[in-house]
Amino acid sequence: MEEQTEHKYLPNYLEYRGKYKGLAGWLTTTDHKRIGLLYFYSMMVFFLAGVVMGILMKLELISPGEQIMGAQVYNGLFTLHGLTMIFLFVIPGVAAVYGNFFLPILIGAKDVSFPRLNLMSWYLYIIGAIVVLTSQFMGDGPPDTGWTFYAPYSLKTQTNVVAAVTGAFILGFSSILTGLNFIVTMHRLRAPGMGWLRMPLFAWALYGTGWIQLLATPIVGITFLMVIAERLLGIGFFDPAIGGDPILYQHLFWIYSHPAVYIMILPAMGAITEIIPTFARKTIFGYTAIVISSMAIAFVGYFVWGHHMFTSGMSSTSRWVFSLLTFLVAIPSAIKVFNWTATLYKGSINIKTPFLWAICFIFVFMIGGFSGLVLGSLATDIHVHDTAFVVAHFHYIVFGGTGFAFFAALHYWYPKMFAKVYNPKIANLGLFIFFVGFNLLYFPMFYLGMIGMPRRYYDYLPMFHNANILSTIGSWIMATGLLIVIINLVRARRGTGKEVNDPWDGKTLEWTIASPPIVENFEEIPVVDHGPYEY
Amino acid sequence: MSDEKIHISPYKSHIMVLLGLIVLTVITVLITSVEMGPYNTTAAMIIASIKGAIVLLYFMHLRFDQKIYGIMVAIVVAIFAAVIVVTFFDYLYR
Amino acid sequence: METITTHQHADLHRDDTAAKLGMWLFIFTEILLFGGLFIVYSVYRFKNPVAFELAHEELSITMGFINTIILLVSSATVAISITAMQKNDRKITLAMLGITLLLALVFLINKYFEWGGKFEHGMYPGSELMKNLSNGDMLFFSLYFFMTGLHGVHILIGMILLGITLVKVKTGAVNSGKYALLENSGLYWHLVDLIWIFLFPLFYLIH
Amino acid sequence: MYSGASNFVSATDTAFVVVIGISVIFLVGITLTMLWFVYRYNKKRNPVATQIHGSNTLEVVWTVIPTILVLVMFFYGWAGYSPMRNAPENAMKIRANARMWSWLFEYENGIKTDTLYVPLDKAVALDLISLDVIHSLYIPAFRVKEDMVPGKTNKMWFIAQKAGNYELFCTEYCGLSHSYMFTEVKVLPQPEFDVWYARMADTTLQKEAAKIPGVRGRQIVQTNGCLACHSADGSKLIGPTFKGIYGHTVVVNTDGREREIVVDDEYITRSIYEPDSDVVKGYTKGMMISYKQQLNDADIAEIIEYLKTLK
Ligand code: HEA
Ligand code: HEA
Ligand code: HEC
Ligand code: CUA
Ligand SMILES: [Cu+2]
Repeated sequence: MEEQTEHKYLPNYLEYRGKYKGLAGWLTTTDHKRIGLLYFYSMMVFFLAGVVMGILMKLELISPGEQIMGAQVYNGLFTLHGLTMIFLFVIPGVAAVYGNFFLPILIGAKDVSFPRLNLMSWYLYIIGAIVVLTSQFMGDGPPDTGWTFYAPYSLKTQTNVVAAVTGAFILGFSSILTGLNFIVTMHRLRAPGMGWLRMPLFAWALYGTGWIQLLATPIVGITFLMVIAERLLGIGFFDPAIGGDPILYQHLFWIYSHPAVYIMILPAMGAITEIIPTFARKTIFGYTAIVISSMAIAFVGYFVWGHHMFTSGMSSTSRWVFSLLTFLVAIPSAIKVFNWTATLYKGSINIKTPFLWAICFIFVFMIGGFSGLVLGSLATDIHVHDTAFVVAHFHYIVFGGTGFAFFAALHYWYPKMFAKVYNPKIANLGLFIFFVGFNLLYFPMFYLGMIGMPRRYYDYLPMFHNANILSTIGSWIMATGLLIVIINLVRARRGTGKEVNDPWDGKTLEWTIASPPIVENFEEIPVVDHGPYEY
Repeated sequence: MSDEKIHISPYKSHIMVLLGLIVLTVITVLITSVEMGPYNTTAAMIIASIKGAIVLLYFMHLRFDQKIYGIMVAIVVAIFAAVIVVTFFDYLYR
Repeated sequence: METITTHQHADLHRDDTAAKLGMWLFIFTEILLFGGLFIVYSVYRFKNPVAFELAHEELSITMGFINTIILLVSSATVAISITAMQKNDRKITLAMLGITLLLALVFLINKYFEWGGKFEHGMYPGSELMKNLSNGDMLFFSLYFFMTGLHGVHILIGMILLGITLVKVKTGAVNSGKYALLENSGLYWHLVDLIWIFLFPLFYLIH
Repeated sequence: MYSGASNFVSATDTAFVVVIGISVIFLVGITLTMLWFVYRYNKKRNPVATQIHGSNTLEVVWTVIPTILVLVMFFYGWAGYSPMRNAPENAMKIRANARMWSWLFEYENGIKTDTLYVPLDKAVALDLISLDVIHSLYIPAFRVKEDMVPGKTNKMWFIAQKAGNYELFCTEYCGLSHSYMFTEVKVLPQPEFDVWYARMADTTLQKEAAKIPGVRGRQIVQTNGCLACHSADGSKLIGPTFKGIYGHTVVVNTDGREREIVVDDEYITRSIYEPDSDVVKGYTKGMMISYKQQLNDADIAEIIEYLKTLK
């Protein structure tokens, strides 16, 4: 389908007709940009569904006692919310949408190395999602284990755990194949002259991410297979009644799921690293340091999984080893924050919506990261483990980090992707409301955790009431903000096109080509003779 | 198109490698049938690792390919080994 | 590494090095897939050393040994088939691939009898006998069935890959100028062998 | 903060102060710097950017300083935590049993309660035992928490330093009523505790109670956490209500077949020893675990007496 058209006029990727037209054309496309958009649209659907579940949970928690649902529904809801947000939104997240769309462009390639495999990854993603969703309607009811599927509860509960776990397994494969594809692409398809140290930092982030996807995901895959075998065939691995060790399940789960949090955040950091120099009109501060820190996060992040298990009954030795390693993995994140800040120094800052999102990202990411330090420290984690504090931490860093970066990137690359311009005033207003709501929603949870409110609580004691009210109100404010942001973008998409090849005066390769990009991106493969951010 | 220069291993070398692997297999079986306490497992694993290395280097061609593949394999094996070690910080000291 | 930076090819559809790199990366994934099981194995063996040692006596070393040899030979035949292809000797390539497939089949048949023997004794996942085993034995056999089963699945996948390759060699779609598929299926097959090299001592040769 | 309710509070809260303190300084510092840069180097104020590619000195500085700081944080965290691992020899031992969704504390003299009573200023060591899935025992005021893993006995200890009542939560998600798996710790001064301890151990009292039909049974049902799933007032919880249960006809599922059965002594005994053999229609199998280990025939006889009173 990618045969080079002979005509002078090169159709852009949106209007290009391959073998099929319309929807079929999209569903059979191997164009990395279209695949990026396929991910984008499907992901937005799941994200909004997850968001509505979040809102419903907050509504339930507005005061003690039953408000709008029973305990079983609530338990099913946070499980599905966690599964959706983690496996369907933030793990593919920035990498699958913007990585697919921009990685080949950023390194001066026509596509990824394996375009058909790329499409297959998307199909696996959709199939996985469907399987996860069927768990809601088939069998004995929605799974109610939490997204962590801890044994032995996940082996005992009557609910439809198998479907959910199978879905997650398939999603894992989708993620592995995407990572594999990106790594090979970066090894093979960099434009002439683009040495490794001339790659844009977003690409580097994806490179680190790819390796984590490749080396961590199979561990959780096999763990899920064992859970399935145990439930269906009765061959025992984790059930203590037959000598299994539930803590081993936790090890295996977190061997993946901790690195997975870096799968979520690394591409997000990469996107921010693209945005900051563009709007500071200045080359990035400490390119090499950022490259090294990306790889260091990927590497050290592999060995800190035990910090989720400080109270599980692990040996004391493991506990302090994991605590120490956890603190070490914070350093590369710190390096990035410092380099971003330093990039602003003596810049010529052009305050635009993507830049504002990036600044907000850094702020909430820091709060999330610092609360991570509280969790990494042994004595304090003992107190706040499995409380609302943890919930606040990961919403700050997952939603605040990856989520904010997702929207930052969307506002940054929107003109390139669609050749449309959104209304910046409304966008900024939406961001402002979103930001206020976000903090009002999650900050009280830090307090709740400190005074001892456990997580996954459908009901709570009156002593936790006040902060919960604040938090619920925050969720409404935030919903308003997000609604404004989304409506603004949808309206822009519907609006008329503009000639916006380089609206921000960016320096990376995507700004040298047309908006929307033509089918194979470049009329002629560029030859690169300088670093990525030469202003 | 592959842009690497092609190294063709002669048939004979494959046969030699195979013989070597078979001999090592026989040795493992023999060794594990003598009583050596905990060293049995160690010996078996060392031999298995040697066999694995041979397969990687010759059958899987690492020895003749670009270095990058070898480096990657080494890193992957090292990470995996480290994961086992770190896991055992728990089980050894419980 | 700078040497491989400038190889953007006009023809996007044919990049054998990329295909090979991709296969290697996939192999890493597979290694870690089994790696997870090796972690489980080592932990449970560490916790139940005696039970594991006794339970392994239920398994036949001879069977395991034969299967090991079969896989080693089949690995060699695949390697030879690649050499033959490089030397443009299609006959030997085809013969060697055929032998490999045959050996793979023998491996599976062997496995079938091995498992079948266990099943006959009432020893299969979820059976009454298995439920009544002591904890350590139970874990040993759960792992045995799961790991060899998963390995068996990989044998099947490998056979499919080699089968496709064989057909393509026959039709000439895979030839001495273009044999990435053969190389990559070969790599995959070696992986299957590699894993067995570790499974064999861990299940059959515990002492 | 620093309430001093247990011997671990001060070290833990110190760790909080250290980690959060350093964090807030950095958070405020970096945020202000960022805002200042955005203001000072705005396009309007600074139309032309100065290109700076980086500085190795700075990179080293901001690698080394945070490294030192996190090591400090690590140290405080570890220092606050490590005493939690070693209970003194002379600590009072209590077995803490958790099951879906209730607690049972067993003392050395055989007392069983669903509320944790501990003496003031005395080391208490808990053996944490779970009968079904993972639970976690959490006393926020004491800054202690440890999971209760089936098949493995975890340990916890503390010295309560202030008399009073404190919340005790289950913090590991354990199914439907996880959020109701809540009880209290009552810290009593030693003399009061001793009185309680002796009174509870006094079997004559229990015998006394046993004279009134159902009273002893009610105690058993309460301490064994049956009421987490079975109501006494007719409302439907996870299990069927106990109200009017005795003599009543129920539809049960036995090995896949439905049949009607009258609730009598034998059926109740079976329901308690092998809950999965007859599963009441409309309820899920596997929820209730067998109480063979915890209850004997005499206990069940008392329970039946109690159930008879619930008309
Ligand atoms: C995007 C995902 C993401 C990211 C990036 C992180 C990052 C970090 N996380 Fe988080 N975490 C989660 C997602 C994430 N986490 C999730 C989803 C859970 C809950 C899972 C569940 O149970 O359901 C969790 C849970 C979790 C726990 C377990 C809590 C518990 O259950 O008891 C811990 C414990 O150590 C932890 C620690 C950390 C640390 C130390 C970092 C560090 O990487 C943070 C580093 C960043 C900074 C430190 C800020 C920037 C630095 C500076 C501004 C410079 C100054 C710095 C210093 C002076 C050091 N996290
Ligand atoms: C990317 C990850 C992500 C994101 C974005 C979110 C988003 C939200 N989460 Fe999150 N959450 C998780 C990941 C995430 N969550 C995970 C992993 C868990 C753990 C699960 C587990 O324990 O297993 C969790 C658990 C969790 C809990 C804890 C459950 C418990 O422990 O008892 C709660 C409680 O309030 C919650 C709330 C919310 C809310 C209100 C949002 C909302 O997004 C808030 C913002 C709301 C909006 C922005 C609304 C926008 C509005 C519209 C688009 C219009 C349509 C809306 C309406 C018509 C109402 N989540
Ligand atoms: C975890 C929740 C749970 C706990 C705790 C629990 N049960 Fe049950 N119980 C159930 C459920 C669910 C059923 C219905 C399904 C079944 O029959 O197994 C049930 C059924 C029963 C029945 C049969 C009821 C009928 O209507 O036929 C009896 C009697 C009973 N339980 C007694 C007890 C006693 C006594 C205890 C405490 C020692 C107890 N249960 C603790 C969940 C529980
Ligand atoms: Cu018990 Cu939660
Ligand atoms: Cu983590």
